[in-house]
Amino acid sequence: MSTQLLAAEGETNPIGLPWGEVLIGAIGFAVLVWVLAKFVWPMFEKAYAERTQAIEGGIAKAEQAQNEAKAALEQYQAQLAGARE
Amino acid sequence: MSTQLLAAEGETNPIGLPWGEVLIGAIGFAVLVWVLAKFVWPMFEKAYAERTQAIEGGIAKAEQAQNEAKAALEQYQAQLAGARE
Amino acid sequence: MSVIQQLADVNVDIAGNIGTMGYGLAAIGPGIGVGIVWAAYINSTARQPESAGLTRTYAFLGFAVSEALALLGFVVPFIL
Amino acid sequence: MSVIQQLADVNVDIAGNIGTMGYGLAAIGPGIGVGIVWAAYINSTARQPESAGLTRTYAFLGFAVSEALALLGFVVPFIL
Amino acid sequence: MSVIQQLADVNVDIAGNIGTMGYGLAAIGPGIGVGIVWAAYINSTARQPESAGLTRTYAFLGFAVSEALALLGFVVPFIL
Amino acid sequence: MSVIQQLADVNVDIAGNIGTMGYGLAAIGPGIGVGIVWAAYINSTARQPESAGLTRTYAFLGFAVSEALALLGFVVPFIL
Amino acid sequence: MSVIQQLADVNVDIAGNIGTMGYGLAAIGPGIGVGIVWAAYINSTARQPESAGLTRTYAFLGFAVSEALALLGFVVPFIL
Amino acid sequence: MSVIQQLADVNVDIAGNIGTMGYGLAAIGPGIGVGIVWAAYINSTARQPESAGLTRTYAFLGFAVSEALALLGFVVPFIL
Amino acid sequence: MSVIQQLADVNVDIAGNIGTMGYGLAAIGPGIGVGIVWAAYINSTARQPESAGLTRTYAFLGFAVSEALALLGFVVPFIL
Amino acid sequence: MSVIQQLADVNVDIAGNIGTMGYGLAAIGPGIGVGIVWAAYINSTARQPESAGLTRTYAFLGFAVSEALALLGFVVPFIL
Amino acid sequence: MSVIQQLADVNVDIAGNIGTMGYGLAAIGPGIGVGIVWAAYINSTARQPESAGLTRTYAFLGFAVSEALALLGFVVPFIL
Amino acid sequence: MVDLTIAEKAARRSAAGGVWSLGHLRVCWAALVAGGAVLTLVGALVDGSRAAWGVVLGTVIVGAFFSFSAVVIAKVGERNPKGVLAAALISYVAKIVALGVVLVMIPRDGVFDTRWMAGAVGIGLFCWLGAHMRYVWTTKLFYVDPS
Amino acid sequence: MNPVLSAATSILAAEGSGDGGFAPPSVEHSFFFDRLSDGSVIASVKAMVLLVLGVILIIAFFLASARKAAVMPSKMQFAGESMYGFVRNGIAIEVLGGTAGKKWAGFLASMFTFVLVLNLWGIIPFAQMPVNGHFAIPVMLAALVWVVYNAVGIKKHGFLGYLKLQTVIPGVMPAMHILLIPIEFLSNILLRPFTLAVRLFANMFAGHMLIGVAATGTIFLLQQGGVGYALFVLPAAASIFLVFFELLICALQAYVFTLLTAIYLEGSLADSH
Repeated sequence: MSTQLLAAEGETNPIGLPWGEVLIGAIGFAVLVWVLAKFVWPMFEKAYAERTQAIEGGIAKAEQAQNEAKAALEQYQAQLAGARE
Repeated sequence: MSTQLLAAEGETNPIGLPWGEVLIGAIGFAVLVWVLAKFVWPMFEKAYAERTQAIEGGIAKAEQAQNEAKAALEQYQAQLAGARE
Repeated sequence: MSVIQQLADVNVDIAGNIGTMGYGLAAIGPGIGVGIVWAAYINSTARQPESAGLTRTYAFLGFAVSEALALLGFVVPFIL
Repeated sequence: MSVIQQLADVNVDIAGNIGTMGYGLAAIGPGIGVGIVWAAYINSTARQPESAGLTRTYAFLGFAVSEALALLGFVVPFIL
Repeated sequence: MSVIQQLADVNVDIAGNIGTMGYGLAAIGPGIGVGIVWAAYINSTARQPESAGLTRTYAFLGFAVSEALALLGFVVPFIL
Repeated sequence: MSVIQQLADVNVDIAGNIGTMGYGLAAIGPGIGVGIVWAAYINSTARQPESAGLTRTYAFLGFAVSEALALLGFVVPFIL
Repeated sequence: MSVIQQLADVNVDIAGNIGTMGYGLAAIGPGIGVGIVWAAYINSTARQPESAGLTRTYAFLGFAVSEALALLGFVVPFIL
Repeated sequence: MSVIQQLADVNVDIAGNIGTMGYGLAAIGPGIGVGIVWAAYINSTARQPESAGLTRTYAFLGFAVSEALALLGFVVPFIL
Repeated sequence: MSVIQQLADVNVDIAGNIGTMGYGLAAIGPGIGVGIVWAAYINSTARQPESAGLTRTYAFLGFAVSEALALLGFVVPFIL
Repeated sequence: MSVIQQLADVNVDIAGNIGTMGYGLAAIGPGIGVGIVWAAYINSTARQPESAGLTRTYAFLGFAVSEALALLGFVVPFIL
Repeated sequence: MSVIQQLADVNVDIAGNIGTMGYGLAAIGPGIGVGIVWAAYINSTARQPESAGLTRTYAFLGFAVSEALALLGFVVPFIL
Repeated sequence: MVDLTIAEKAARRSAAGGVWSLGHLRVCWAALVAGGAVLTLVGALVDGSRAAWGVVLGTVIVGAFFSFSAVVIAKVGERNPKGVLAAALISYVAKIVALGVVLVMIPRDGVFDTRWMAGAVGIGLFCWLGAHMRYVWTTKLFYVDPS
Repeated sequence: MNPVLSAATSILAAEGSGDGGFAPPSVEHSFFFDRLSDGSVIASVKAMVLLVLGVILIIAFFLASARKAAVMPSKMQFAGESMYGFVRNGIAIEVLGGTAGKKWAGFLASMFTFVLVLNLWGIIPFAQMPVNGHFAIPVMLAALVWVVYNAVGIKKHGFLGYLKLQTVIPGVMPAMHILLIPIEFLSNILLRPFTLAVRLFANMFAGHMLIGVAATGTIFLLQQGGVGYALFVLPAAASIFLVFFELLICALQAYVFTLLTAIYLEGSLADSH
């Protein structure tokens, strides 16, 4: 067993595997990539969209709250100014 | 790497410890830890902190503005009450 | 002294590798362990369907680490 | 020195391949494990019939991965 | 060099095929597994008699796949 | 070349057929499995006495298929 | 051609009958099975004392069919 | 006295290392133990999802120490 | 009388140390026992989180004394 | 008649003490038993913390007598 | 015809007494049995502390019967 | 009104045998003796007296094997229902050991033809279990003991 | 057998049909085919190349993702962040707690990515060798973990305090300590790094050998022809399934390694056993 294989090493490529093994490994990996692209990538995209949404939403909400508060403040100050007259 | 050499020697012990591999592995890991700790993780932490700042800080700012507005409202009402007397 | 009286009639014809028995033994535990893990997952999912997503990760984890022990028994004959 | 005194009466007649014992051992665990998985599925389906569809996938998955260990034991004698 | 000093008294009389032990081992797991499957079916039918029809398919399926492992052990000695 | 130096002191005295061990092993699993089946039947009958008639068929079936594995182990040595 | 180079130092001293081992193995499973059956009887009787008469009949049957396997192991060495 | 009558027909072809059986045996217990630990974690997480973080450390710890016994059996043949 | 007709073709190539099997056997029990202990700890912690501190000592204790048996089996080959 | 044609290539290299297997076997039962005892103690303490003092004595007692069986197996090879 | 070419390199070095394995096997059952008995006692005492006196008798009885079997295995090698 | 008579018979059986009825033993012994007699006759005709004695021994072994534990369990169960597990296990171990001794002691070429004995044990086993199963399957059983 | 197919399959196998018997890939074939001299310094050049390549790839990926870390993440940044966040929140902070968790998150995340990428080399075409299947790498990592968790413990509790923490189970009757202290020392100090290394190594090693056996089996059956054409589907399907299983194992072992590191660190930092 080992002599045969060792003799074979000499002729093989620097990656040390017969092309058959490389090919079968590549086919398996291609199937894996296809499945991941089909089922996992959309989940990643969704997660990304949700995350950006959440951040944007959070920032927007914070800004909105700030604006509202500012608007209220201005209104009151305006009223205050009006009342003082 | 020649076939004769391989054929000449016995098999490599799969649980042997080639010190060259240990060394290369250690150097590689050390470089990885150092580079990531120096250039990558702080950036992420900064991004996290900024994000928190942007959202929570924004909300805090909004709250502060709201408090100011409330204070102004109270002041206004107090003045109003005082004016009515 | 050299008294010999032998009436043998031997007919042995055995073959095989002890490594097969090694793998066989190594498959006993994981075979049962994997069964236990999936049984637990089936039971808990049936009872609390909303927990299926939470526990699925651990079902796969338990299955993989238990199965790995048997697959290890598959390669031991190669390195020994 | 050459003292021999032998009174053998051997009559051995054994045959077979150790690989059969390897498969036999490898079938113990999965045999039990598969039983456990299906028992869990039967029990949980009987209790929550509405969960049958949800857990069926996992029953078949658990059965397949446990059974695979025994089938591997079937192949091992050929490659060892 | 030829120093021999042997005082044997052998009397062996063994026969048989290792495949029988292989089958014997292969029958342990399924024997228990089949028992577990039917026990689960009996228990769940007794508790929810209306689920008997639903789970019967799976009881027979579980029994068949577990039993198959033993029957495979019956065939292995012939092809090995 | 003929270098022999042997100091044996053998005293073996074994008899029997490996098939007996095969049957012995094959009886372990069904012995337990049959016990599990009847235990389940006893338990479920005690809890739901009205289900006794419904499950009796399956108790006998489960017992028969589990027991069959042991009886097969009885036959294997003859055909191998 | 007659190249012999042997440096053995054997010292074996075994005795016994394989049939007794087969018998011993065949007694293990039913022994456990018998324990399971009667344990189930005691448990179910403790819970539903009024069902004792009904389940006792089945306990006796389960007990008998489980131990029959051991008895069968008793005769295997004689006919093999 | 020197009566010899021998009609042998031997054909043995066995190979392998006993260490493989050692690993196989060492993998039985951990295989089951790991399965039990993860089954317990799955069940308890499904029932009390809020306890998942608390018990995860112990699930991994229990898995690691049980698995360690099998991994030890992996290297024992090398150091013995 | 001296009729000999022998056509052997032996090719044995076995190696290894029985101590590995000793360790393997010694690891079965503790492997399962450790799993049971941690499973119990996980279950009880999930149900009564406030008892985690109280029972942790005993979880570690039970794990240690069970593991000790396997580690002893690791040492036995060296001192025997 | 004296036809001999033998092409042996034996290469056995086994070592070790059977006592290690004896200890290994003796450790299976106690390894599981100790685990069961402590699991029971952990469970019951978690449920009824006030009973911890009452049952602790019995937990240690059960652990001691179970462990003793394994330690006896440790001593047996020396005195046999 | 008389072609012999033998290159044996036997190096068996096994020591020990099979009686130790006998003890080891005998200790498996009681080791588990003792664990189960004490576990049951601990559980029932924790639940019904007032029943401790009643069940203690049964616990000790079960423990004694279980342990006795192991000690039998301890004695058998001496008298055999 | 067949059902009534069956019910009456069952009630009588339960009442007569006490709680621990061993009614199946009678049926099983009948089937066993019938099978054994036929096989003895066949053995005597085919292989002579050694075969016949072997069949008788085998039949006795089967009957004794099953009856022993059943009687022991019933006797223990009448006094202490919780002791049946111990009784079953102890009687099982006892008869297994006794059987092992018989297995080693029986001479292979004595008065008994061991192959016929083995066959008789196998066939007797099926007779006994078949009768027992039929008994369990056909007997009218009460959900609750009439007492 | 079809001559064209025969030629094709013999090129695929690159080792001739041999003597007809199936020769499974040896350890040499799978792991040590290009060792330097006797392999006592470097047992495989390819593994070292993959290791360095892996380190470069990780660094490049993370530098690219963190180069301009913005409040609104790009996809690249999101990928890097979620990987870091997974280790930081899911492992470090969950196991070690807030302050210690944030302190160790970087180290643990580096370890996770390092182990993961070196594992993944096993299923990537042309690489097809898990670097962690070389015992040296897991041993190096486990030794590092051992040094780190012991050093951290000794720094916090002092040498004797740390030994007491790791070996003494509180609340046990004193006589038991005669048995417990050696066992605890053995399992907490000596066996931990050992099992950490062997678990990772053995899993990757076995996975690679399995894939190799399935692939060579497929080729062998194709070369055999005849019934082999009917049977080759089985090992072919197995080798595709095994790629999925290996992805699971690769990720899992990286996770387990990192999580156990965190648990051991937590054990050293804890105030009581």
